[in-house]
Amino acid sequence: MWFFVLFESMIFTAYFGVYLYHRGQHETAFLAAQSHLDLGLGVLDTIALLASSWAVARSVQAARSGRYDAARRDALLTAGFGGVFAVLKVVEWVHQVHAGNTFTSQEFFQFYFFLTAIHFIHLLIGFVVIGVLVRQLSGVERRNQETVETCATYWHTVDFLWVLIFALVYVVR
Amino acid sequence: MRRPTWLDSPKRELWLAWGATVGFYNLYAVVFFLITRTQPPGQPSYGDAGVVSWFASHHDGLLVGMAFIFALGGLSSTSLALITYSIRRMSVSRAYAYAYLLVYAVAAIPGFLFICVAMTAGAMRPDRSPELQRWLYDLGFLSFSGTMGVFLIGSLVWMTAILLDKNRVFPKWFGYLNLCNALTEVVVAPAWFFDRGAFAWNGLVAWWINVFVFGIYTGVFITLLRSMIRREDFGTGPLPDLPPRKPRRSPENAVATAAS
Amino acid sequence: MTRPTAGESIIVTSLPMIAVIWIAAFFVFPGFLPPLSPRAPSNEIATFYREHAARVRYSMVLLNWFSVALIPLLMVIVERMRAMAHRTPVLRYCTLGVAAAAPIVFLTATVFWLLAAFRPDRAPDLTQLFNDLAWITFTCGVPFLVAQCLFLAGAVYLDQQARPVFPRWVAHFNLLVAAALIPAAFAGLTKTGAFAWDGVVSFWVKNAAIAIWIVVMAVVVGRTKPAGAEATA
Amino acid sequence: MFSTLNKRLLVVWVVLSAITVAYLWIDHSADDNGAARASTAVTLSAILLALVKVRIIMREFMEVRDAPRRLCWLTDLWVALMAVGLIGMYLVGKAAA
Repeated sequence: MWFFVLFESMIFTAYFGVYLYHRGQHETAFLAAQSHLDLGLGVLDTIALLASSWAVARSVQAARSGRYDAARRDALLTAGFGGVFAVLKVVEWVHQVHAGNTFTSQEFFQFYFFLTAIHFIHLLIGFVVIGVLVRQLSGVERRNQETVETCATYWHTVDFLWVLIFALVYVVR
Repeated sequence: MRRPTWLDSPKRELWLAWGATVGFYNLYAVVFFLITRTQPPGQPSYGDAGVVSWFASHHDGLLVGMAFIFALGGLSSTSLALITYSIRRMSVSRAYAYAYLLVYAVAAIPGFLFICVAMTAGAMRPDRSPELQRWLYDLGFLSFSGTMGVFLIGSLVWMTAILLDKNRVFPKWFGYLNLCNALTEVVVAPAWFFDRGAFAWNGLVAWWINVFVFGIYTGVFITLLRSMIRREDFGTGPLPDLPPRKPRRSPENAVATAAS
Repeated sequence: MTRPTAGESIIVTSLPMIAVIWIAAFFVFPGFLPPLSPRAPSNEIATFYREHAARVRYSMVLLNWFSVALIPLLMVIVERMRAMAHRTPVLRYCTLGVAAAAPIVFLTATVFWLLAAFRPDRAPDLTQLFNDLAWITFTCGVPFLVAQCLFLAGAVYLDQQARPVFPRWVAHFNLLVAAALIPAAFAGLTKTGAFAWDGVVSFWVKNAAIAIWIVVMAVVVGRTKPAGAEATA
Repeated sequence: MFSTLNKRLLVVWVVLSAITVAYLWIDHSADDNGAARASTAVTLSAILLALVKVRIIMREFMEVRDAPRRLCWLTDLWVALMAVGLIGMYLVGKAAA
């Protein structure tokens, strides 16, 4: 799993690098387009996803100490916070599209939609992973700490990739 | 004439298929990167005149290179046969093996057939109206780059099989590499929206990063298939580790029963 | 290891009927006798489709319907490969991997021909484009057939047992057919001579090789005993 | 034991959220009377803060803290490489503009 974490963050670093490079070339255009984004919403997104990460970390520790019911509760909580993030994201997309900022409208929004969408795909896979986690924790014979930790590691990856996207897309000047 | 010993090895079919796989990917790379120079791709932003001069400067290479693919492209089937075999060797349902085989059997059509036809048609008649030449140019590159769904689903099928497998056919990290590959395949789709920039069909994101990952992926799976063949014991349980440096050949069951 | 072989004879014996349809369509299509020249200017091509639109449509619809008719025979061959003395099913998977692709190539060619004849009064350049695409797909589109012959030849060579499923000459024959098909892949390189798409090699040799392959393989499959009949395993 | 670990996770989350909220302040202070302005300082600090967060997530949430030394070392190397890559591309892009 750590192979995935490192390889995937390498690919994302490449995407980010391309984005920052293009940004450096057309700073004013990017800034003007960026001002359409709501930083507050981004902060809320980030905190929701950080909370989901926190919940899944709790779940791992609970599972380790044999408290599987608590672990399952925390896993469901993870999915819940992830759901909040997903809803906020979709709301933001709809808002931007209504404001006329689409994938093809400006260079900044190409990258905005690309990065958020590819991250969203990771998030959707993450829900499948949390499903696996909950299933693991539910069946007595299926409980395997290694799988639990692998699932959590995937979810944390989704989280820290978002932390980077948030800083790069919403905050960077 | 003495028969080469490998011909009596029970693994001869596997080695033949593996050799053909290596041959095919080398041919593919040489044709697309060196002979036709269609990789890295031409500019999507070319106007009519640009496309005509692109065809003019690539004329001979296109015709010769695509002809080689027309002649030998069918050998691509050997790699998917081996991968299908690898999934069959795992402790998962054969549905995964057959799903992989069929998904990738479809892949040959967008994977090289359309670009070969379109580029040959363009190069054959350079005096065709520039507007139509441009259409052929778009057909070639977009069918080649813009149809990644088969590779997405195919990689996910293989990934799932590897992660569920208990026979240690492939290391788990390779399962995750399949996921990385699948996720970089989908980012080519923006090529349908842009004719310049990072997301166009020759862009940094849609082409360079994707080809970089695909190159690593291909190299890795060819190497891993090799070690799978070396480890194969024709059983149904976990695959043993690699044999010691100098493996002793086992002539028994060389011409054994047909595999079911 | 005995698998049911019921119905295989229907597939094999239905082939002559399919062959009749193919041959009929081949003669109805006005562009095969003689094959349309790649040197013809676009006006000539446009005139051809204007004058022969009906025959192009009837013949190509027929070929479009029956382009996949060979797959059942291929699957019988794949079933026979089961009984070969192979340790692994890899060669069968190889054959399965190309079995569907070859008919799809042919199907694509018929679609281009039909498109060319659908609106014969369009600009001649466009009709010529469809005509080119059809001929290139039809003539050069041999990769899967070549691979199929190579896989089959390899399978027969490796089938080392007292009573092989197919006689050894079948392997030589398949290699020969593959060799006859390969030059057609290079038809894009020239518009004149034997290698052009209307030339002796790219048109006559290639299509004759395909026809002979079908006939010979049908006879071979029909005459060799099915896998279930002998206890090889 | 269990509750102290849980407390630690909560503290980590609070710290991460606080850094996130700090972005609001950075953003606000960089504004030129409400108009957005390009700023290398903001860009660099945003990237570095994000990487600090990534490292905290790896260390605490992903439990690299208790992992074999090699993984600690590798993840730190990765964070450093990301920093070099991102800041490098940003500066190259600016220089090439």
